[in-house]
Amino acid sequence: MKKQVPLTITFIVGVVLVLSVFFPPVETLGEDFSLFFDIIAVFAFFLGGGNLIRVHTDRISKKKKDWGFSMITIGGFLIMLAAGLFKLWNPGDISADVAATGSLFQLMYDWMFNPLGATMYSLLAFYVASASYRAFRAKNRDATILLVAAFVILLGRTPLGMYATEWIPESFSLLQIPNLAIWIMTSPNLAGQRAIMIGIALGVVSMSLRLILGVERTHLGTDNE
Amino acid sequence: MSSIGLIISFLFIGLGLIWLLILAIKGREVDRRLIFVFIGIAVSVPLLFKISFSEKATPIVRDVFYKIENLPEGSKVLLSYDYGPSMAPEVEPMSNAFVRHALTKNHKVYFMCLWATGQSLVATAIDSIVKKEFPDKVNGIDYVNIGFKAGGTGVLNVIITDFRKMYLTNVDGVNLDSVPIFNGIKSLRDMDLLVSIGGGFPGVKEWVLFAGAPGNIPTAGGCAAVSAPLLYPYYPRQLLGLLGGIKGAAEYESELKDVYPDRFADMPTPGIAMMGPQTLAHLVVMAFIVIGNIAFFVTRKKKV
Amino acid sequence: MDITKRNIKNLYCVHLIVFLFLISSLTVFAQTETVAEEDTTTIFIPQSPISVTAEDYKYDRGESVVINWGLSPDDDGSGKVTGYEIFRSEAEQDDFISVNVVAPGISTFRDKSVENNVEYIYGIAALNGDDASPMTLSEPVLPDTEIVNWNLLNLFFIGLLIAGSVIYFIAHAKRGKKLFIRKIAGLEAIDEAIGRATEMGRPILFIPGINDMDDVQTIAGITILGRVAKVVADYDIKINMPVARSIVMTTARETIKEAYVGAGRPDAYSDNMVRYITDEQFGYVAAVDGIMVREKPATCFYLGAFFAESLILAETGNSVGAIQIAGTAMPAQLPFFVAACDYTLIGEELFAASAYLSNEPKQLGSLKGQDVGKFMAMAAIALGVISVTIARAWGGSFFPWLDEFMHRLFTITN
Amino acid sequence: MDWTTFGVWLAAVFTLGIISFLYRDNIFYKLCEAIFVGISAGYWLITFFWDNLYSKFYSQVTDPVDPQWTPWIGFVLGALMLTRLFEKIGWLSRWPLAFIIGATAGVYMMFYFVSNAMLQVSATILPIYTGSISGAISNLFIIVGTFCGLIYFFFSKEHKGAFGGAAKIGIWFLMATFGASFGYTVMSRMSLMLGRLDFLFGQWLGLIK
Repeated sequence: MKKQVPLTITFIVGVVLVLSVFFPPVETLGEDFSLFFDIIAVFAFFLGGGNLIRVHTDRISKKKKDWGFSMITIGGFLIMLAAGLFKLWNPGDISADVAATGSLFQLMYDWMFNPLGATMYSLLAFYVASASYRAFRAKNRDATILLVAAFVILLGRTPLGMYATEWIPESFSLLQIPNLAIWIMTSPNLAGQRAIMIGIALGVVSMSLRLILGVERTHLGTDNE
Repeated sequence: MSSIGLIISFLFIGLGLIWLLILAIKGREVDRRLIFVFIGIAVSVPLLFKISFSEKATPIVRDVFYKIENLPEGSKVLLSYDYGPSMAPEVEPMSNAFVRHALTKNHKVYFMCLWATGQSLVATAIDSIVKKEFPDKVNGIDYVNIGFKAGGTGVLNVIITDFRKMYLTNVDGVNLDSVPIFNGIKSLRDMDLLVSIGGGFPGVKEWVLFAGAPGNIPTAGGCAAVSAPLLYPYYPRQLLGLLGGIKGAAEYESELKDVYPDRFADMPTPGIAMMGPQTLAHLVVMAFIVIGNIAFFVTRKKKV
Repeated sequence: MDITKRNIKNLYCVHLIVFLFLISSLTVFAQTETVAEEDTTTIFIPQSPISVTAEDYKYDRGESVVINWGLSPDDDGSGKVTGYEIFRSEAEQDDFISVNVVAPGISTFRDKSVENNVEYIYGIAALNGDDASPMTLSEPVLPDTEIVNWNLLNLFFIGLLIAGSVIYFIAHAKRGKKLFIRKIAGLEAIDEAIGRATEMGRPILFIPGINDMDDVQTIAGITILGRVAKVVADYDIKINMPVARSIVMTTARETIKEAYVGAGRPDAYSDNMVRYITDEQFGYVAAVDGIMVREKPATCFYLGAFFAESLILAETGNSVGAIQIAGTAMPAQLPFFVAACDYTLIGEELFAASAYLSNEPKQLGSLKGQDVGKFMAMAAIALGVISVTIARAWGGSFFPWLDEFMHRLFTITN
Repeated sequence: MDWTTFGVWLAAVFTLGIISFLYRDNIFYKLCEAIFVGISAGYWLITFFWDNLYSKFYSQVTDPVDPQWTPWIGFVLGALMLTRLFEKIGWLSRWPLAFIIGATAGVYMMFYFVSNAMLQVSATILPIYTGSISGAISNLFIIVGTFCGLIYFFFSKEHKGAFGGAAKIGIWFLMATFGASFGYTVMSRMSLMLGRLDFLFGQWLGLIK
């Protein structure tokens, strides 16, 4: 019984939203849903944020390994909360934009949040290199194609590609690396992308139907609590 | 300064790679942290010592360059700045190069933009390049800025038949009929070349679909690297050439320097400068792929 | 002191305003002069458009009106007409505002800026430069809401065909027909990967992507978690699941709990298996990277929606020697997973995974239904390619018609 | 020391702290990680609070002119989410979840079907006869590649014989796609690093201008 009600809700909501596309008076139901979702997400955050605090206070109270860092995490969380809720240092009053220039919230974003995030993102430059060293090896035919395509494109992104293949006559100009790189991007690459995208669409349709019809119900958890 | 840096970095990276190659041939594992060090050096040394490499224009860029180069003097070239500050680092070097090239060839340049954010960028270009580097060029005779009009593709739909239906005046408020450069110009069809810079919407694609193709007007473009693959399919028929990302800008700049070594000796080349670290980093990545494969084949042979 | 300063400023302001006023009146003068000048030149005023009809756009919520008109007799390609201007007024108000200008030769326009249930009248004027013909007016039109969008009939039928085949095979499977499903390498490897964690006595790390439950990829990741958790519960391996979204946290807990209850060991389950980190993409990645290097998981699963973090996670996982199984429907991230992970579920395979692993006839039936959908897509492409090629090369009447039909069939109007 | 200099130093220290992870896990990185997790969780809670709860719910339902009632649905569902905290009625939290799953399935099904299936199929309907050999070859590659790629994804038919051969070609196309996208992305990844180095060398150390 505890599973029947949720399955019915999923079924009704799913069917209504699929069909709403075809009926102009209700065609914006999907937008309403995202509004509801945004509000639900706030409530859920109390569970998530609560979990964050519980995990770290637990570490501190039990003096587990690295408990000092847990204190820093909780401290950062609370300072950011206070800065945003009470709009500390905000040049305007309480109705001002929370991220107004000069507010503590904005300063913490600029000096801490932003450089930390941007640097984490930039680590990709290093990982791209180490991944290509390890992965692009001619182990078999599939891997060789992967390797060759990547190498041609990489070569096309440097002046070397042009210098190396300039001598190829005009009638075979497709074989010049820069042209070859463009051709790979617009022809085989496009074909592969399309196959992946059409496949994904059908996968989503089938997955959605399984969910709506209640064939797939793993996410709903257990009946016997 | 630059050459010392170049020698040091090449020596360092080159010797390092050879050492890695020897390690690989001996079948030893290469610590990933070594790869990190190489990438770090390859990116930061060119940045610190301002090392750059001379680019060689690829056909798709060369087609744009020689279109502007081979048009008879006094041809009418329209530059549309269809981008904002966030895209500027990647495409501004292109628009600057276009302006310099067109004015050097004594073409008449018509500035406009389909993005509201493009207005200030056009103004900057006119102040910092046209007025400073081409002091003899006269506003209204050699170039004109008609600014921004809202409507995107709608603007193109109108000005392909009549400029004056959309633009009564230039940005200075002067009636187009009183602007000499607009004498005998009715619509986009009177232009000899359309160049759109910017990869968003509206951008190069819209210029091709709503102006270049229906009006049969030569159209070229410049765009950010992410949008280039979406535009390649229009080349070479509807789009006579395209500058994709900072690499395209660098190629154009170097072609400009090659053809006009004296005129543009001191020209700032942000595209080429930004490509320096990129090129070195790409070369290092490719070197690693080669070393990785040598290592793979050597160890496989040993196992057999 | 301050007051004097302000006074001086005010004075400047007054001067400025007077100055601007003078300048603007001068420009007005100048403009009237130009107009007077233009009067001496010959002005061509084109003839009005022949007839104007305005109709409610079908099918919408009364948000747009379609206007059609007959071209002005002067619009013969000679350039005497430079465009048409579309005006609109609420009926019985005679207060026309300009809606848009279109190029000559065009005789239709869709005005998307109207309000539902307000009656309008449209007027079209032919233009020649700054001069315009008198407007031709339309009958009043009332934008209205339609109940059914018949424009999407093609979407409805194709959708029905594909959804129908999926549902058919789900229903068909109920009667116990055995279906063949090919092996999917990444899924075959799951047992091996979990077994490895058992041998090594190290935990399993499960990342369901960084999107929330309102992304179907996250749901797919959670359903696979359900299958993985069953094996984990059976072997009593430690599973560690840091998540970036609160709703995903609660759902994942429920899912793992179910697996432990199913295995008959509900007491071995703990909420600590799933914990929330932060909603911030790279903050989450920083924490997960830390967890990886400190706990050294034997196996990492990345199943869900991923963005730039895909490669950061996969490379860090690789550096600690974990077996990695990834799956995502983000085309941009697939190359990185393919390069850095041991097995990758490519796009559609991610959604098929839970059905494949469940081994239930109904779920497997849905995969068969998907295949029928793919077959239909391929058939449509083949038919379309043949018709457009023949139409281009030889013309005739049937193939151009078929080409047009195929084109319409796959075009969504709105 | 003025505040801006302090901010730049702070940002520089954090930048170096994160980069140090490339060498190995260390106390410096742990510190950055702890701060990042804490402040970013706080940041998102604040953003949710003002953007979602305040703007999308509170100001909508208390609008003096035109108060909305629909946001209350979200509010009730959200409140049900919290029943999880109480053991007896915890099962009620599955209702909002069921709602989310149903709505996601419904919305995504139509969205993906239109943008990924219908549009991609119609974009692949290309003429093989284009008047130029290179155009014909390119189109042929796109059509054959899409076709074989789809065959690779077939689940209910064994990859054997001609079908298996086509699936094999499909994999080659997919591999070419992955290689090409990987190679093309390297440049944008490097520019991320350049951005950080530019900050370190330029804004922080003043080595480059």
